[in-house]
Amino acid sequence: MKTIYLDHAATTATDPQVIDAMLPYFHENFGNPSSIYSLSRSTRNAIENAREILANAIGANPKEIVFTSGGSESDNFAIKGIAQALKDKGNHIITSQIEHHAVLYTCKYLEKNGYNVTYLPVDNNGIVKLEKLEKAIRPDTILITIMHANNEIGSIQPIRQIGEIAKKHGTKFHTDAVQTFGHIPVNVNDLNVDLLSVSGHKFYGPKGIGALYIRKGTKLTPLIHGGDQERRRRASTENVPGIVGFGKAVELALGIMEDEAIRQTGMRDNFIQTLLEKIPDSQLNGHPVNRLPNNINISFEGIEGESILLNLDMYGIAASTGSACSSSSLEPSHVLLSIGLTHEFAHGSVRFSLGKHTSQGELDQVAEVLPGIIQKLRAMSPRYNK
Amino acid sequence: MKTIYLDHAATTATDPQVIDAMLPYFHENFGNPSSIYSLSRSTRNAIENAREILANAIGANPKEIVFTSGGSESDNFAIKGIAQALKDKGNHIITSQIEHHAVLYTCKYLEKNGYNVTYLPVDNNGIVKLEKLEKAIRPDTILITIMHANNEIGSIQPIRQIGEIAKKHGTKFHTDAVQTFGHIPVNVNDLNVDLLSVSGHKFYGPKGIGALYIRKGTKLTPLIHGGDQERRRRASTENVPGIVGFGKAVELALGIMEDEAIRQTGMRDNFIQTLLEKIPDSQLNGHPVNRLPNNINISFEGIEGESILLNLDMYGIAASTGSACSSSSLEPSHVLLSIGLTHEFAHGSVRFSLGKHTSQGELDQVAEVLPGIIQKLRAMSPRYNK
Amino acid sequence: MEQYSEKVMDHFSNPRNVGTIENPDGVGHVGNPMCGDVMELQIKVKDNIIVDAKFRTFGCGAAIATSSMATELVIGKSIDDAQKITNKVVAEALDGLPPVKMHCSNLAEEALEAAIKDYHSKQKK
Amino acid sequence: MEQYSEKVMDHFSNPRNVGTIENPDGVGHVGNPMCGDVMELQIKVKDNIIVDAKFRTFGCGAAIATSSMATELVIGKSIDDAQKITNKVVAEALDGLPPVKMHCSNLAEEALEAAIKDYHSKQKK
Ligand SMILES: Cc1ncc(COP(=O)(O)O)c(C=O)c1O
Ligand SMILES: Cc1ncc(COP(=O)(O)O)c(C=O)c1O
Repeated sequence: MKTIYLDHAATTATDPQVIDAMLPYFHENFGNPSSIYSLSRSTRNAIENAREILANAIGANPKEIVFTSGGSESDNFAIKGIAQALKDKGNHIITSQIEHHAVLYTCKYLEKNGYNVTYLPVDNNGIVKLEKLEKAIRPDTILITIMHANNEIGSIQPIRQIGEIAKKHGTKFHTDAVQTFGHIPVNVNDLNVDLLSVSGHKFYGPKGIGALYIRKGTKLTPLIHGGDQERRRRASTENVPGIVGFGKAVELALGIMEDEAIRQTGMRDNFIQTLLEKIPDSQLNGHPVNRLPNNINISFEGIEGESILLNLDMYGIAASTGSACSSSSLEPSHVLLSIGLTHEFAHGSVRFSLGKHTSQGELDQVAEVLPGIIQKLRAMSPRYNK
Repeated sequence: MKTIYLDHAATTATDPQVIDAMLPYFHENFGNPSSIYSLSRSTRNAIENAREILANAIGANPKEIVFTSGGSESDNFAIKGIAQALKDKGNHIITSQIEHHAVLYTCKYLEKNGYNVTYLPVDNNGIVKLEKLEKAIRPDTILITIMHANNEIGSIQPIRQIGEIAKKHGTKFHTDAVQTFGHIPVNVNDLNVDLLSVSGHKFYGPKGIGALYIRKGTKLTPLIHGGDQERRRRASTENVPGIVGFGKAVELALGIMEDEAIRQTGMRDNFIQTLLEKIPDSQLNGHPVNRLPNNINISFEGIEGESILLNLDMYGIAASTGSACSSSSLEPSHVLLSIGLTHEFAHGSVRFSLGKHTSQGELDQVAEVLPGIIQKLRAMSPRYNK
Repeated sequence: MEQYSEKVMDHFSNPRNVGTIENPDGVGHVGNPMCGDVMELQIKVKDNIIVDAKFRTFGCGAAIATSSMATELVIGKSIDDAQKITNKVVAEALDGLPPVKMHCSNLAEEALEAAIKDYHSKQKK
Repeated sequence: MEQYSEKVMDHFSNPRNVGTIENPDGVGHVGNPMCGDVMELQIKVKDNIIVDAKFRTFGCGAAIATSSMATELVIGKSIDDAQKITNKVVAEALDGLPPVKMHCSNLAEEALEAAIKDYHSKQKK
């Protein structure tokens, strides 16, 4: 049975072209980029080439890019780095209630260490309200961190406007663009951000590699101290194959981005309509229009998400309930609760996220089997008696 | 011209067998290990298999292993993690003056944040004195961090005895085993350590992957907050190919370790003797016997290390002056100064580090060309007038 | 998450004794949609022996599988013996549960307890 | 570290004018082994023109290359013109230096200054 993979928001398969680009940097060109001998020239150049590709892609200068081990490190680095560097200026941070755990738990950690954090509520579509944000800014606010698009419900935030507000108040602004970069346009100047996190494995790059954009002039304390790598902002021998693969993945993603966004948006809206029509007592979560082209998140009354996933898995369909990393948690998704769902509805949500290889035929198959699964589970649920 | 690579302490080429082991986890088995569907079973199992390999190798339980992005992250995680977790118990840390920058600069950072750090001196062979260590322990000492073997001069510390002292005083003990693991025996129980850092690319594994051993019952605050990965101790989608490659590299390293240690020690001592005989006014740095099998560090009076390296490079010989990551720094190596070298002698040091493919013939070639290089540079040096 | 055992997956995908009983002798309704787990267990008792049991469950794979297994375990048992069925017994009968899912087996034990209690209270009337 | 230019590598591997001059008219000795850079520059002057220059340097690749280039630049120049040779001029003549090595070009400028000063002071005697 061929898998129908609809969990691209959790991770993507590394593109074969990306693997090909990486391969020479494991064994042939393996020199430590910091070394002085000629052997290391190729690795050093390869890193700088990847840095330039990313910089060009987001409208930055290569010097403003630091490679990290992934989206989580980038988020931790940005938030803890600003908190530490600007602690004499203030100790207040603003974020939203629907951030990824890499942001949320970093903020909770800082709260235990003398920082104050405002967790902005969102509306029913999962969008931060600009007036509330502006009201929350205080003289001691040192950082605003609001994600570009949400990983569970796909809602896209008005980052550009938030950035304008941040600028007006002289506050640093970080956005977690892990779900958007490579899928929709991301330009640090259009978005008015000072810091921006990305992660390779979300757009067919390798796992374990990410980057943080740090606008020139932004003081940031390192998260990983040590050697002089990355202009002294992130120590450790560089993951050369990972960085090269990241660069290649950026190149490939930008090449198809526009077309894919259109194609996936079409399939997405069609799929949503089909499911809502075929399955009673179901609802779409997240913004109907300002949402990631590949994100579909639907709640089904009276049943629980994991049991839907397990049933889908028997048909070879891979989907998720909210964020993959919290699938071992018992709490329903904080994102779904924040947009006003009851606990029960929040427990009954499934996320389908499309990718560049997703075909209409695959979605048709899912639309074929899902209603039966929902019906079967509802038949054995004491919470669904219609 | 074939390169004679004598900088294995900086990094090693990923073994082709390691690459082969990794390859299936980029594209075929790419599922997010945290996901619930069957697609992810193979990645989850692969990670746990690698974890078990490392645990067995160091006498630990797999639950005590956390994968990281490298040696630097492991060091930062261990030291900052203990500092944060035990801050109510005390704020004093003991380390040595010859630690890797990943430890040293992490300690300097903590000093700026209310912690007290004792930097123990070492003797002329680069060995920490146990009496000094024991005297330095205070009621508020929460951590001792002493490296297993030094990356520049190869001196091996009496870790087992330091661990006994730490135990006696109820102090947590971390060791940076980045240079030893895979090269000489490393067992967490023999060494009496609570925390131990390793890095994949130092023993023919991939770059960008490492691990931290955390003894059961050791409270440690995460460095990277976020998702539930690694039993909530290190967030981020796992670098599956990296982890798999790490496991394979451990397997391969252990298989040849004993034989290689003997072979390299023989070549090392022979090479040292030859160089000291052939080149006047040169001296060995580091302990003559308790040193890494692959480490040769020699100072040449009256000339500067980088100019030696550049000359060696013209013959296709790759070596380093001290730690690779500080080659862009102007300061001479803190390690060489700590063992009592003058600035001038410290500037004139070269490290040759052998590997599993290093042959006697290669070393003979180096011994052939090096005296001429030294002579040429001394002839143009105002600091050498013999 | 750790893998579910084959037995869990079997009971999850082909749950035994799903549904309701007409005029049940005991009903247990436990759990809480807040936590994502609700279980309803109905039993039919004859001569102190549980002759039939049916369940309905809102919950994850483990919750559904333990519900199904619990009904299999109780059918044919005396009320006294049924009361000895703990969450551990149910989990073991399923060849174990992933650590994060162990709490789900409580649901079955609690539902059984509640159903027997309900049965006793109805008998007294 | 950034790569050295081809010119730097050329002057490093084939340094021009290495050595000392018998009875030099001016000697500059600058730098400090603490920093890893020491340079000695000797000049021979005839009719206010630098007719010969020789150097010895303890230092990195950039230090040696800038020393070599500096001697090439001064030979044939008048003392006045030689004084106009700044560190920037030397670095540019080498097609630039990596940022972390820019300080090495100061060495050559300073040595030149010191040698000319020494020459002037000797003239006064
Ligand atoms: C002793 C020691 N500790 C830590 C590190 C850092 O390891 P990595 O470069 O993998 O972060 C190194 C090597 O660079 C090392 O030699
Ligand atoms: C919005 C968002 N931020 C951060 C992350 C963390 O990225 P990574 O798993 O690469 O650390 C993810 C995905 O896991 C994400 O979706």
